[in-house]
Amino acid sequence: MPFIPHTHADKESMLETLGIASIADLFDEIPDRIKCDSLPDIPDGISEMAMLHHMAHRAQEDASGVCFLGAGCYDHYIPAAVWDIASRGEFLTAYTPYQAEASQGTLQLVYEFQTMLASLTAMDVANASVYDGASALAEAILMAVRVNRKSKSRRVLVPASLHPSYLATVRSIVTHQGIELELMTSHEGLTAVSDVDLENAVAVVVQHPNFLGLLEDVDVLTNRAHDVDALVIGVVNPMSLALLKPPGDWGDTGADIVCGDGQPLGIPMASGGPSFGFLCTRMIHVRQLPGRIAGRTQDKDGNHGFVLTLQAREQHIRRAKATSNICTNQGLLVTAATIYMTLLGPQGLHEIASSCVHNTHRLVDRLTELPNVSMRFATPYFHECVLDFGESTEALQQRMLDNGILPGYPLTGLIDKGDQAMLVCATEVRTEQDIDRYYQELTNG
Amino acid sequence: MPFIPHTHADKESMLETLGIASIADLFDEIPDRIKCDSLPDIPDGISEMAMLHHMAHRAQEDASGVCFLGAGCYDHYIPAAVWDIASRGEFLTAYTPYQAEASQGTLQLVYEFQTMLASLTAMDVANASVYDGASALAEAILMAVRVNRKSKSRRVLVPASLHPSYLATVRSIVTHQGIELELMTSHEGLTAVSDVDLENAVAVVVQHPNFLGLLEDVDVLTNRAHDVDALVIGVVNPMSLALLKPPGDWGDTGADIVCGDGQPLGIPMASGGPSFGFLCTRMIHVRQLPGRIAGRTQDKDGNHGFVLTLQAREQHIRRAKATSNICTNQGLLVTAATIYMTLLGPQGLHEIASSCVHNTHRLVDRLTELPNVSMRFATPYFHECVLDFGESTEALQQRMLDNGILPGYPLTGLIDKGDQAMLVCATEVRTEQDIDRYYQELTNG
Amino acid sequence: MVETIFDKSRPTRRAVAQRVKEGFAQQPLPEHQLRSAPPMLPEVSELQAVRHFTNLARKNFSIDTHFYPLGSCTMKYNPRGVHRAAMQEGFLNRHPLTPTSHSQGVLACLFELQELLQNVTGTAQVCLTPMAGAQGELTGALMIKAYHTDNNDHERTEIIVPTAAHGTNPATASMAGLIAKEVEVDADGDVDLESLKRVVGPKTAGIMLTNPSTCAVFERRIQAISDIVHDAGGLLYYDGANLNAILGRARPGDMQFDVLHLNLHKTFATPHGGGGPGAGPVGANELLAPYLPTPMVTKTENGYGWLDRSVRPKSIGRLSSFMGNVGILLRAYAYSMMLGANGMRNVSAYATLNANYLMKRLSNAGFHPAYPDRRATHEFAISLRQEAKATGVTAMDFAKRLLDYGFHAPTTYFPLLIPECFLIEPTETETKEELDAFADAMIAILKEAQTDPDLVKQAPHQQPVGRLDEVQAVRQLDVTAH
Amino acid sequence: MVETIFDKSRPTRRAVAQRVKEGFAQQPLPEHQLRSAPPMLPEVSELQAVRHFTNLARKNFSIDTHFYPLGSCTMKYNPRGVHRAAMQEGFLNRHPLTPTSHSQGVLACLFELQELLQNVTGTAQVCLTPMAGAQGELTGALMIKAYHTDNNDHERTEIIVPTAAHGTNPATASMAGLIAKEVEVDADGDVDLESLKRVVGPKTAGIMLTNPSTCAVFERRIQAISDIVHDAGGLLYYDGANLNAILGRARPGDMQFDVLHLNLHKTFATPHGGGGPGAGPVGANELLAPYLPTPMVTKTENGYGWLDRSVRPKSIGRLSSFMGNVGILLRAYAYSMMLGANGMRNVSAYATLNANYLMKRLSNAGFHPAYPDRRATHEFAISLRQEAKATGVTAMDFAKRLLDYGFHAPTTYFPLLIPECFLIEPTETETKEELDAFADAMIAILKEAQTDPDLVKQAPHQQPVGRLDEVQAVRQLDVTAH
Ligand SMILES: Cc1ncc(COP(=O)(O)O)c(C=O)c1O
Ligand SMILES: Cc1ncc(COP(=O)(O)O)c(C=O)c1O
Repeated sequence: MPFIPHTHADKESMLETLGIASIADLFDEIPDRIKCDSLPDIPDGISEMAMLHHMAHRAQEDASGVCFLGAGCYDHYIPAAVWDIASRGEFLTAYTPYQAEASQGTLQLVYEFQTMLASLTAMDVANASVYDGASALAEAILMAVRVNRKSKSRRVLVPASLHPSYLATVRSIVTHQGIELELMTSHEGLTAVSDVDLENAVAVVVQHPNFLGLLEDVDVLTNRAHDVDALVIGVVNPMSLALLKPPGDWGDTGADIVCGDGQPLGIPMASGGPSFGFLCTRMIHVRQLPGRIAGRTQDKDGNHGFVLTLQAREQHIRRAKATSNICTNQGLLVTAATIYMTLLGPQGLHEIASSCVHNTHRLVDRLTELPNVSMRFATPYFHECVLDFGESTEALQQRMLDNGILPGYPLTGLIDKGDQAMLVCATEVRTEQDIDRYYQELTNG
Repeated sequence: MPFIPHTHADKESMLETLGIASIADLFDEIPDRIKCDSLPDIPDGISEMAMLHHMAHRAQEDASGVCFLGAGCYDHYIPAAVWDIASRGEFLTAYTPYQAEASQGTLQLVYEFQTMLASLTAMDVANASVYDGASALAEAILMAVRVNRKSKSRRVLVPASLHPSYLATVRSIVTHQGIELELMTSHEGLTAVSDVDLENAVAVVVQHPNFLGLLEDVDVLTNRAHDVDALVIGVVNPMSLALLKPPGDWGDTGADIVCGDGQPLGIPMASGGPSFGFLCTRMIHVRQLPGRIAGRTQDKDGNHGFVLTLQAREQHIRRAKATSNICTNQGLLVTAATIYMTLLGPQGLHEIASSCVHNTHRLVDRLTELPNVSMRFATPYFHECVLDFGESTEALQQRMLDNGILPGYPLTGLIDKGDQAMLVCATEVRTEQDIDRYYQELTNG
Repeated sequence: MVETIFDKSRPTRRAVAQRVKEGFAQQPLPEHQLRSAPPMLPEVSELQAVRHFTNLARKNFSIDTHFYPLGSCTMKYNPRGVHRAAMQEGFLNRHPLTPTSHSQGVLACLFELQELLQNVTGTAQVCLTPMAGAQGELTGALMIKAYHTDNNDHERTEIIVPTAAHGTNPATASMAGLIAKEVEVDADGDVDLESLKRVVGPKTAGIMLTNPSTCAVFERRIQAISDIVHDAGGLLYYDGANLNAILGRARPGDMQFDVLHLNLHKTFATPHGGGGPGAGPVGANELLAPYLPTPMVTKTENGYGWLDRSVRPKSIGRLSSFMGNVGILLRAYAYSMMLGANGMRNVSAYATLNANYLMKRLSNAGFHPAYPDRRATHEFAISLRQEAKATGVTAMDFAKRLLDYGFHAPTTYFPLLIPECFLIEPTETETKEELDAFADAMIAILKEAQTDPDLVKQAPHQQPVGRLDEVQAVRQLDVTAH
Repeated sequence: MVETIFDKSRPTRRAVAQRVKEGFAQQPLPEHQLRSAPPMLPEVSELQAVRHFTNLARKNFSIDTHFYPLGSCTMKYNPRGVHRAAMQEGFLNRHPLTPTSHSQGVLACLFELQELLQNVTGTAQVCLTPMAGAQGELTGALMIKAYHTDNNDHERTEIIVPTAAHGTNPATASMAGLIAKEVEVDADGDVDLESLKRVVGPKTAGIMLTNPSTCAVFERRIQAISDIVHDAGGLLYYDGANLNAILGRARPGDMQFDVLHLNLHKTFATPHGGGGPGAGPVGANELLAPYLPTPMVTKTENGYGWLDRSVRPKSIGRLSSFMGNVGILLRAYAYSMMLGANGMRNVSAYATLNANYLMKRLSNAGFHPAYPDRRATHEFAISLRQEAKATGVTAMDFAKRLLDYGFHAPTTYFPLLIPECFLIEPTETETKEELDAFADAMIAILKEAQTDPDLVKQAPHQQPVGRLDEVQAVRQLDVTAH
């Protein structure tokens, strides 16, 4: 009985206290007809040793090589202290801090996290996480519609250059509340501001850098949206904000809601999850912000302490009228991200972001030395870039993979002539030798 | 300045408090002649990321294959919880518990460790560790000579079948106190009791199982030594004690001092160190036991608590007359071993030991199916066995290595016709497939 | 005084070993896109960071440190081996968009987990992507909606939830664009069938239930409920939060549920992480399986691969950026390998034994189970209403005082219909001694409530802070340090 | 009440997932060799084990949780990256007897560490095997002895140690079969040269010194000492415990020391582990290098390899089962890579700045440095004799009260010659704010000593236990739970 501490004597004495003969008696309220008395297709249990042996084998199968993939998940270096501390039992095996006095560790950490995210995005307030970047955008759109009382419309404008999985997720979730999503067209990879019909939009989504790595004209987009009383939802990579103008400063008055995926902040790629989504906003909208929020308060002796606050927004109080159904969030990842941001600080984060920008530009410069390789778009990009390889990338990708390089994300079906293009990314962990290897493997082809 | 928190402002304000212009002034008592102002042959510092990149590369070079090596260091499975908990900052970064009230974690753990080791060896008391098995034996011999007031002799008998590194270490250390080491001859790998001239011996060392994996006749050896008032020092593998008669029960009255290496108890092989040495003895000898000892006592309210006790034996009090010069010991490994023993319990340890015995016997049975492979010694062995391969093992070893198998420890120079023999070991982590692979690689040769 | 990490921050201080030294003198980004002032992140040394967060950790109760009988949350032991399994480099370094040819290891695990969960729940297909119970619920609600839409049954806009339901159930209904209709629970904790018959009708899209229910009793008339709802054209959704009670003993699929989610972070022992992450896989019978979200994992002769919308046209679509919380799924898979079939059946056996034993000890001591004539399931509710009336000491006060005794409090004031409620879930991984100690503490606190009620009402006394003022926290909102 | 793990033990209980399931029905061992009763190890569940030891950990002060200014121990930050580096599977799974052909990774690290330590100490060769400072000392003493023996100089049986020396120095002398001769320290903390001249002679094997000394001042007349001892035919041993003070600024080799050890767990930031492990590599000049222990690492055109006794015939031999504490050596290597040359020089710079600053703050507040006219080095001593006289509050009381203020106490009552001594070593990794807070606590305690001495004498008040009775611990020896 793995993980069950009962000795035979324990069991007998407990049954005696209960006045029953066997544990089976405890299930006597379950109608016999729906009882099952075995799980024939499930094998016997194995030891931790055997399990880890098996899992080590599985993990080794996936050791795939030098990563030039980005597209929403990034191969950043994570300082050793981050997960050493996040894996402490007290963080790992606590739950939502319902009993504040016994959860000051988690609560203070969340409060500090909120402060960091608010500062990074230049917003007033952040929540304690939602599931991931895609679902964060869905929540942001639902929130925008609740918040924007000026608009009776449910028309939300979304850029064509939005991460395709985000778009798909948003579609699955928000359309059920009668929200209409409308794609804004792109020119040269950028949202074509002049084409956009903003009339009647309740909110406008801006992803920056966009899915193709390009820098949008966030100031113009923000101002134009605000001109017609549409809310601006910024979708950002938090790492980019070490360098780029934060959404709170976009245009004349800044974005209204900011969301994104926290993975670049100390979260392993790990097949894409668990990561966490973040949501920030202005103080005036805080009561429409979904998710947990930690607040600072006092005990009876005037000592500072932290609690979950504004719980009246949440499902366990407000039920059908709650801002969201979210309950379990991504707390452990928030813990890691908070430690990560603390270890890096403003300067460290700035250097990493700069290094990513530098490395990707270096990679692009190098690869475009080759006659058939070119940049697809001419505008400034952050740490991802669409390269045109002048031929179908399918064989090329497989060849590189077999030589231990993940060459980038094929854009087949996502952009015009996407089958010839890949989105490439070189983070701070990529070395000059890695870039060389990419170049060499490409020329070897 | 890695790991140094001082800002420029901090430094300036501290210098101001000190009334000096620069940090260099603080070194003005060092004669200029012996100052050095650079370390020209040492490169510049690198980031944690770069360091780990480098170290990962180095570690990968050493991933050497399926291990059938034993010879004093064993490839046991270590439950994940062991090092997860031992690596907690409070265990990892505390030091010797000089301030008992702020070190109850370490102290209680050591007390529990002592209890476990005493019970495992059937002795009264254990210390909180010495460096490793070899140095533990040296300390045990020095202790025996101090303890055995009946004998004026300094002659200590050591079996020929003792681990060769233990013998070498003991030689380096104990002979400087005028102790004479004398080898007892072996017959068929076992200490030849009848050959031994015990007259005038102050102590007799018994390793069991001995270096060749064989079970000595511990009862007879113990009784014969005690007959002439020599002390018996048992050198044991703690894992074996889950199955084998503990030294405290050897012969009519048991061994007097027991030592060994704790590596089998949850310590990674890690190139042989850090591990820890343990030392156990009878209560009457406790004041001659070197090393830290934790004891239970009370605070003023009668609450139980733990302290370092019998400190008057130690170098920081007794100085030149101390029982040993040991100060820093192997505390962290003791922490791991204590958690390991707790997770396994008596039954778990018994199963692991049995599994090792079983697997090695299985391996031996399998390999000796081959016409040129045979057991060198006919007597019972524990989880290591000397196999004769009927040819020089040099090429064989290299071939196996290149195919990912560490086939055993070559006994060249250590026993008669040692160049044809290897000491093999199959612990609980070796599977039937591993044994098969060994067999196959051997026949492929 | 509590210092935040920002109080420890000093301009230009930093953890130098984390500096990335790369030449990037030239800045290829346009000036107007750049940030003008750096973000106000803490500026501390590495030791300061390590010490700060280590000491924060030490202020938490957790499974690893305390008995944590938080009802409905299944705070069982989270095996360290499972954490190790998922934290291997091969898994951690895998980019989610790595082609399947180089992802067979993780795909094999996910595929086998899908199959295992199908077996355990008695469903036809399982999709692993939902990232927590609530997202699983949303998935289910959307699938029900999609099914009705597919059948041109556009009037089915209502979903039935018991009054005792978890808050996520009605919240999910709203999120899915459905209207939550409440149904009463009777004095024994079962759904009131008359009440159900009243709300059911042509607008009924379905019903959301957990069984055992949030009243912590087994819904005995599940067959009748199923018949009533199905006969009305509605579908049955199973909220898997309480699966720990019946794991391997009764399968939701066999109870006629059409679609369900599991809470892997509960039943499958993945760590709760101070709030998450979780994983809420959804399973469905043949009827609803085509609507499951994407991606799912498939096995073909060429190995494992993804199933996306192109081959699952009826799918409600994607719910996450990539593939949900894969790391949590791997943990659940590893855990289930160690349990095996018998281990799973023992989970429900001993979770139930522990809950019934503790309920018995408390009722022997004079406490009042909410449903005294019912078996406890893996958890049970008691009502402290009489104690509160007699002494003025509320369930909240009891909860706070328990902390001083070294126990995390049970879930309080849920389900809402039980006054001064404690929902107590000991889980199968706790010893009899721990249960006894908890019962003894409850008895001791009851005595304190009678003799020195203020002691309890002012609790906790031995925590890093005294009882915190939640009203002030809302009134004087302070949610960032700057 | 404090419960030991044995109190939690119940017969037949176990952590089932750790069960090794292998068929071993038949028992090939002879009956009379078998144990008759199982050892009394704890029988607990995995959760009980995890919870017990997690909670034990929480009762410790440590660098990761508290300022820990334990003089002579260099309790600096232990980088987590370094721990990670050494805990990689490739290193952990390497069997020590793996042939060199398959060990080039670890051998390269060790070889480079040897070279680095030679550079840092100004020695000709370094051997890495000694497993702590004390074993390094023994190594050095044995090498000195071997050298004299080699020169047929058999009368040199005495080794000189200052009265202020660490206890390991005289204890080492005895272990090496030498007689420790004490030499006085003068009022300024320097070795008294007249006293030295008196003890030195034809029996002198050598002298053991650390510089800075255990009085926490730099031995200014090191040249004179060297001359006196060398002229008498003796050799100089350097105890590297205090290298943090002069790292990269003055090399023991340049001070004419013939042989020395380093404490990697101090200067090179490897974790102290609640008592160990350490590593005490020994370096020697050309004269003594041949006597270094085995094994050492060499580099040839065929790669890295071991040097054993066959090629180092004068070696004093082996000191450990394998190669000493390799895991600690790897940590020191990794740490030194991150520091680089400048980082090392900054270690001594800021360790010294911190100590001098804190000494200044304390002396400004009226405390009494043991050597008020001297610079502090990386640490400094104060004497609380006057405070004790005036208030009855001893150094021990101060130490215990500091715990309540959240600081680990400094080293107390060492060196012995300084009455009511605190040896305070802040290390370079602590902030100015932390030093200020410590000084403030000292000042506050002094005030308490004056106004409410009992408060201090009864301290600590906020630890898991009150002040423990060490006398009882010796009188009623209780060293095992059974
Ligand atoms: C009965 C019930 N349903 C649903 C949920 C929601 O699950 P999650 O928190 O994973 O979103 C919970 C969580 O506590 C629950 O107890
Ligand atoms: C001055 C001095 N010498 C030697 C030692 C002994 O070192 P170790 O504890 O590593 O054996 C110490 C340890 O504290 C010391 O401070």
